[in-house]
Amino acid sequence: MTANDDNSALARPRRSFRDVDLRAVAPFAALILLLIVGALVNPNFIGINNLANVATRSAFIAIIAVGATFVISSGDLDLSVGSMVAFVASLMILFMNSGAISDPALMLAAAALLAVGVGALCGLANGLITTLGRIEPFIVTLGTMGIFRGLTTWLSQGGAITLRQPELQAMYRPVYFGSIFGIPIPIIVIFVVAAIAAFVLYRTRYGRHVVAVGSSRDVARYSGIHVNRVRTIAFVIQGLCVAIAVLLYVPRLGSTSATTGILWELQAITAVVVGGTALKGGSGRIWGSICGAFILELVGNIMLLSNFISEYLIGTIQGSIIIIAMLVQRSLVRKS
Amino acid sequence: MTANDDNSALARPRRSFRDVDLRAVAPFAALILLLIVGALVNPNFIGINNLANVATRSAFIAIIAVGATFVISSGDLDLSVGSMVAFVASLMILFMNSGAISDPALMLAAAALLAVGVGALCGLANGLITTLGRIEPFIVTLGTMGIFRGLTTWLSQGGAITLRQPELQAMYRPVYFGSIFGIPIPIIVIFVVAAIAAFVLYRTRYGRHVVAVGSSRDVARYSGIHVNRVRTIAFVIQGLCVAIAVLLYVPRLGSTSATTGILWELQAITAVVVGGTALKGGSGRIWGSICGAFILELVGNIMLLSNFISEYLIGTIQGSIIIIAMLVQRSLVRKS
Amino acid sequence: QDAKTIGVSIPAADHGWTAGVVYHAERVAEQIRKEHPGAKVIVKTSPDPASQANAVQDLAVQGLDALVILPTDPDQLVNAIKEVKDAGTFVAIVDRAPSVNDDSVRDLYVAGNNPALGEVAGEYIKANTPDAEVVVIRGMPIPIDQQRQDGFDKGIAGSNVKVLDRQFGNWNRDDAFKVMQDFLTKYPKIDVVWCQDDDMAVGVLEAIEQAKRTDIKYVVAGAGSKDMIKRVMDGDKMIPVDVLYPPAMVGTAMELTAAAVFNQVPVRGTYVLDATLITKDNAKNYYFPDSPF
Amino acid sequence: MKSADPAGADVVLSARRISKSFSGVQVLFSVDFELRRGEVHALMGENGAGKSTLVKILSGFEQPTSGEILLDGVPVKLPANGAAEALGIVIIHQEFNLAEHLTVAESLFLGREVTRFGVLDRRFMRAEARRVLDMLGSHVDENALIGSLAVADKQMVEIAKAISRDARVVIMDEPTAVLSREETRVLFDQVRKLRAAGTSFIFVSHKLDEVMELTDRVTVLRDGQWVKTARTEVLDGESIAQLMVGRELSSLYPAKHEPDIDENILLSVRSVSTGFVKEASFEIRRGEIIGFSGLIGSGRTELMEAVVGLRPRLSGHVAVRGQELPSGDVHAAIRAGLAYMTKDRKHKGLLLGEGMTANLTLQSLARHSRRGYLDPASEAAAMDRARRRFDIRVRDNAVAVGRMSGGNQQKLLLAKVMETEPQIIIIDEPTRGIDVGTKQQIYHFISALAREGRAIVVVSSEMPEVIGLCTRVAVMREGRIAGILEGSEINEHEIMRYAAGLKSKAA
Ligand SMILES: Nc1ncnc2c1ncn2[C@@H]1O[C@H](COP(=O)(O)OP(=O)(O)OP(=O)(O)O)[C@@H](O)[C@H]1O
Ligand SMILES: Nc1ncnc2c1ncn2[C@@H]1O[C@H](COP(=O)(O)OP(=O)(O)OP(=O)(O)O)[C@@H](O)[C@H]1O
Ligand SMILES: O[C@@H]1[C@@H](O)[C@H](O)OC[C@H]1O
Ligand SMILES: [Mg+2]
Ligand SMILES: [Mg+2]
Repeated sequence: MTANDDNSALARPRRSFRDVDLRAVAPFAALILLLIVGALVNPNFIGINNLANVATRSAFIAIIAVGATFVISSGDLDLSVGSMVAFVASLMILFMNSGAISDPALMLAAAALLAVGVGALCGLANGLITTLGRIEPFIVTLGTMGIFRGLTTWLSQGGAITLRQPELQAMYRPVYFGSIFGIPIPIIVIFVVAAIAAFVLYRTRYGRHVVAVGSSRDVARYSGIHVNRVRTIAFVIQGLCVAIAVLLYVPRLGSTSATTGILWELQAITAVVVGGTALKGGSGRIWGSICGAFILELVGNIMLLSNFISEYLIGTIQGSIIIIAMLVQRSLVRKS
Repeated sequence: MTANDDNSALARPRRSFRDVDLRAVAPFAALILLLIVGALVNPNFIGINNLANVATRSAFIAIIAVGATFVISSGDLDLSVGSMVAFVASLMILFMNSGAISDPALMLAAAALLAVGVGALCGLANGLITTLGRIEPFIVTLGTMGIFRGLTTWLSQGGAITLRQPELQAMYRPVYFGSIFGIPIPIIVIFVVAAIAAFVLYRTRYGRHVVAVGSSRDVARYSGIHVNRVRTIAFVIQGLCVAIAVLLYVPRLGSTSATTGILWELQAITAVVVGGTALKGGSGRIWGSICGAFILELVGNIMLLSNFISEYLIGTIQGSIIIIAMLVQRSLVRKS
Repeated sequence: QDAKTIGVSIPAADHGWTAGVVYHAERVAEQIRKEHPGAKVIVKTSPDPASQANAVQDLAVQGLDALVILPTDPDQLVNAIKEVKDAGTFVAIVDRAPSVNDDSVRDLYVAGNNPALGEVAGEYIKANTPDAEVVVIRGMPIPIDQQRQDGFDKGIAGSNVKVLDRQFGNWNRDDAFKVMQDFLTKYPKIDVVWCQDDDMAVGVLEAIEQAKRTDIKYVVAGAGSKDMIKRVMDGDKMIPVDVLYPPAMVGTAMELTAAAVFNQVPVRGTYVLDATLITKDNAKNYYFPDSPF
Repeated sequence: MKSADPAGADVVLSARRISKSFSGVQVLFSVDFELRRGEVHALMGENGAGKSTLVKILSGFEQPTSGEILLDGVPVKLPANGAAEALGIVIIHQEFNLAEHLTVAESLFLGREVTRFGVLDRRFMRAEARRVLDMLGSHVDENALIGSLAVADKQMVEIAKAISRDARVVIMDEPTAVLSREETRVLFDQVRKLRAAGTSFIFVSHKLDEVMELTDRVTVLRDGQWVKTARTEVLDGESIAQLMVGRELSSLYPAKHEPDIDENILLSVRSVSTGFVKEASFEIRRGEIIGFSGLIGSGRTELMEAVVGLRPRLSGHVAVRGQELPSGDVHAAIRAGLAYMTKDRKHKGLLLGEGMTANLTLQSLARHSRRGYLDPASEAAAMDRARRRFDIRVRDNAVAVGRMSGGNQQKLLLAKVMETEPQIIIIDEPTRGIDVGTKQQIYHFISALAREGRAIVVVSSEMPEVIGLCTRVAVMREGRIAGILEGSEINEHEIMRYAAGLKSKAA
């Protein structure tokens, strides 16, 4: 799973600033290209409403991808995020249904806290098993993927878990559907989360350590970095991001089921990679990941808005677009 | 996605021969452990019939995992294998249904040839896009996963593609259900494929180059190895293995649809990793991968034969078992 | 005498309807065990066709007297079922029928009526909104979904009802939400939504509400989940009806099978449950608040 | 012994007016160079002068921006990626070029595996590998994984790989930087043997004595320009150094300062054992510089890693200022002011894909944090300081560290460790690949640190360095400290006797 740009980076004589910039810009170029394609496909596409819808619903993957950027930069991988969403959301709704706290605002706050706590714990579990057990993160998180999914199925007895209190529902709904100064709240959350994450990754010691651990475990260790701690915290950050995504997810449909979040892990990883972060670790592009999540959601949206694609071939076209988007990015970077 | 054993290997003063051996043996130890657990769970488990069933049905994943071992050893990854199975199988059945050749034996041979050809071409496409396009294999094969899956849905017009000619069906059936000297044919195929693969990987120049390329692209290139060619061929080998799996799959279910092979890529990769191959490339354990596929299938079988686990919790138990199996392996290797 | 084994193989609970299947299978299994002490009823779920084929094999290994199976994808399971049948085991297929569905593969077939599910929905729309422009959210690309589409087309045949678009929603709420959002962007005027599954209706309704669109007159879903039946019962304008496709059918099949195995009652052939149209009037007969579905 | 004067002998490989730029930054300026049949030609110059770049061009690994290469007098475009081997040109890269997952034997034959009927002839390749290694006096196990080898052993594998090729031209880019005297001697014997048979060598080194001993001619580069080519006989160490640096060098080593006998003991190591190291004890006082000498694989690195907690110790005690350090806890050591500089800069020292500043401050980020976030200005200031102090020269400040010249990487690594301002510093091969001019600076720097009251352990395979710098020298042999020498005992002869096991005393 060595990245290719690794290859190309070393094959090329020297990575100049211009390169670095273009690399960061490339996903955004692909995004703009898609916007143009979309506008050609359907005039409604470029409407504020549609774009706001797309950006809003990309929130889950975008926020999860922010966490995944940490995990991947530090050289690991987390396949469990999709089931983690389902698990955390189920617990959160069950708690709200329990009626343990009668004041709805208090209850909501407590439930949010619970979600965040459970998310962090799930991430911690992934991190500790991976680092202390010294098992490939792929396997660990594939295992916990099954574990979280199973627990969710069990909690829901296979069915849906639906938020029952109408006041709670009413109070909570705007968190997904509401907007502030005309900007949908989920979009604001995306940007706040990304800004904080970018700050942590680029401007703090911890962020530097993440990149160092991802580039070379040994160099990091010889530099006195607590490698396992850094890796574990990255998993915890991933868990926190999942929890934040859940906080936006639950008010949308007010319910979860055993299928919630299926394959989201692949989407999140794809967003991260499309955004320019290499899977082999050692570099992280938070804003790129956000851009990647937008791209994924846009591709789906364009498919649905286009009138000439058989519904059977959607997967085919979607796959092709993603590959083409990457080729465009690469050729941009190479031309520099 | 750096492996952890990397870490531990470098921390230890020197990797002795005993280590290397134990590493290779560890998955088999986990397998034996599972056999014991299974026997405790259900007395039917240890019956020849059941074990033969399990081994037989692990053929698909085992054979695909052999190909994946090449791709992973060379430092790449192929997520498209599951949809490739569906695509190749669909084309094969459609061809057989076309009645283009009237002699059933000839038809079968031609169809098999077609499957092998299509598989190789699919692999070639993955390889060329990855190497020439210089895109992360993760993204490329995620894209082709969508492409193959979509094409299958389109070929089947959303329904199933079913082998229609009864003589063909009758003639083909034994390829999965038959046995030679009492050994089910799929088991024989597993071993033949694995033996050939092991020969190629360990005893030929190409195999050496696969490992070198996976260990360090630069070193390989500086040693005059055609890195891109080696990588592409690994993808082609993966495609061939998928085709062989299809040759066994079609007589078993006699039909395909858009759901065929869903998530097999994850299973194949898991088998490879459980078998001791590191995801970051540079080492490949063919027999380990076979063992990994057996382990996965056994876990499922034990789940099915145990009658005291809630159906809802199966994912949870399965996930836990895989993690525990890996922990057992690790602790074995560490004790040495 | 009662020491018989019945194997029940069903899809894993991957959405509301299949969750209902699991629920009813477990419920009836318990019931049979109670009625026939010494009887063994083993319920197994599988996520996909290949693993269901394995499950069938594993059930057979335990020595079966009867197999009740709701195939994930029927054609892909025919061989596995035949294997069991050929060994002399009583076989009941539920819901999803293979292309060749005769007594060479099974003794008993119990199903909802998939073509009828589409047809009933189509006819309702034709009758109530004869000039409606309709968007369709399909399930997953498997045969029963196709059968429903064909049934629907038959139902609206000869009217002015026009299908604007069809897309897959995978019987999943989130996907249906997305698809509906995009339909709303794409079509300035939509009269009716047919989404043929109650889970998907949840997402559809949210998307409509968010867009504050008033042109959509109503949504026709299907299956008969307690939430949707409740809405019908309460007279929700958006969900005037629901088309029944009860997951409890698996229970029916198990009861019939038990009768065949334990009491040698000759149950053979095909039992197709009606795709009943649930309306405000009859809704309470189909409302089970304790079911997970 | 030198071979007969090769003047007039035919020229095998030559470079004419070679220039080279990397992304617009020029590093070679119209350089001429010629290599005659059967000569050993030294290529010298300061760190970053362009030696590695020139030899890469001469072996096809880089293409010149302008100028031409002649092989046997015929202009050629050398094929890339080591394919020039087919033309008889083999290079030992300054940075190792080995795949960690392969065994030694596999590495020796990588890209030119021997097969029989399409099947790898593993037995033959192993035997052949053994033969070449034996010829070089290397005890490396041909079945060992490269990843498990010590740096010096990897170097031997590289050398074996080159020697085993049937080459007309062998280019060696600092092959002896990590080798001890003994290994160097064996290597030189082989070189002389091959030279006698007509093979030509380009020998890049910063070790003047080796150049004087082995080579026939010397070419000196300075800042990417050709300065002079001359017969080695007519030069001496000082004149070469002067040509390289462009100024006269004062004495290499600063005056030694014995610490007071009653100075505090900063670090005490008692009976430390690891898998390989047995019962090692030593202590070091404030202001002291102690050397560690020994053959390759004598266990110096393993001991030091155990001391600083980078690997667990099986038994024994390590105390800093009387405070016991737990085993295997590198963070405790760092907190106690004990730092270690690795000799494996590529795998353990530097993040090759990152820039200089990120590497420099990696270990000392706390000092550049303000209220929890990093202060880029403070990092930049540190970088400026380090660049001046260690004379780090790059032509492009944004260059990835992996692209810097070997010597400049080494300086950066040293700077990185020093940034932590440790009280006790263990430096493993401090001047590996560093030019004479900078060496002098580094020696003075180390000596100044000691005078400030720090304690310094210098682990080095360069005997003159240990002798010139240290007031006490521990000699290790097969995992044990064979003896700790003081005063007049510190000379090459004595050290060799301990290292070779001819003499020992209880430590
Ligand atoms: N691939 C590259 N990309 C960018 N700059 C490079 C590259 N290779 C070399 N350089 C630069 O070229 C200059 C010359 O480096 P070179 O490695 O040839 O020096 P050197 O004489 O071998 O030094 P040393 O003695 O330290 O090994 C340095 O400034 C180095 O940073
Ligand atoms: N005879 C031997 N048996 C087993 N291992 C050995 C033997 N000789 C050396 N080693 C290994 O070599 C290592 C010692 O190398 P180390 O790097 O510590 O030595 P060094 O003195 O620093 O030499 P170098 O010049 O290579 O740095 C130990 O880890 C030990 O495992
Ligand atoms: O899974 C399907 C369900 O969602 C649909 O409503 O009815 C038939 C089932 O097979
Ligand atoms: Mg150099
Ligand atoms: Mg050493």
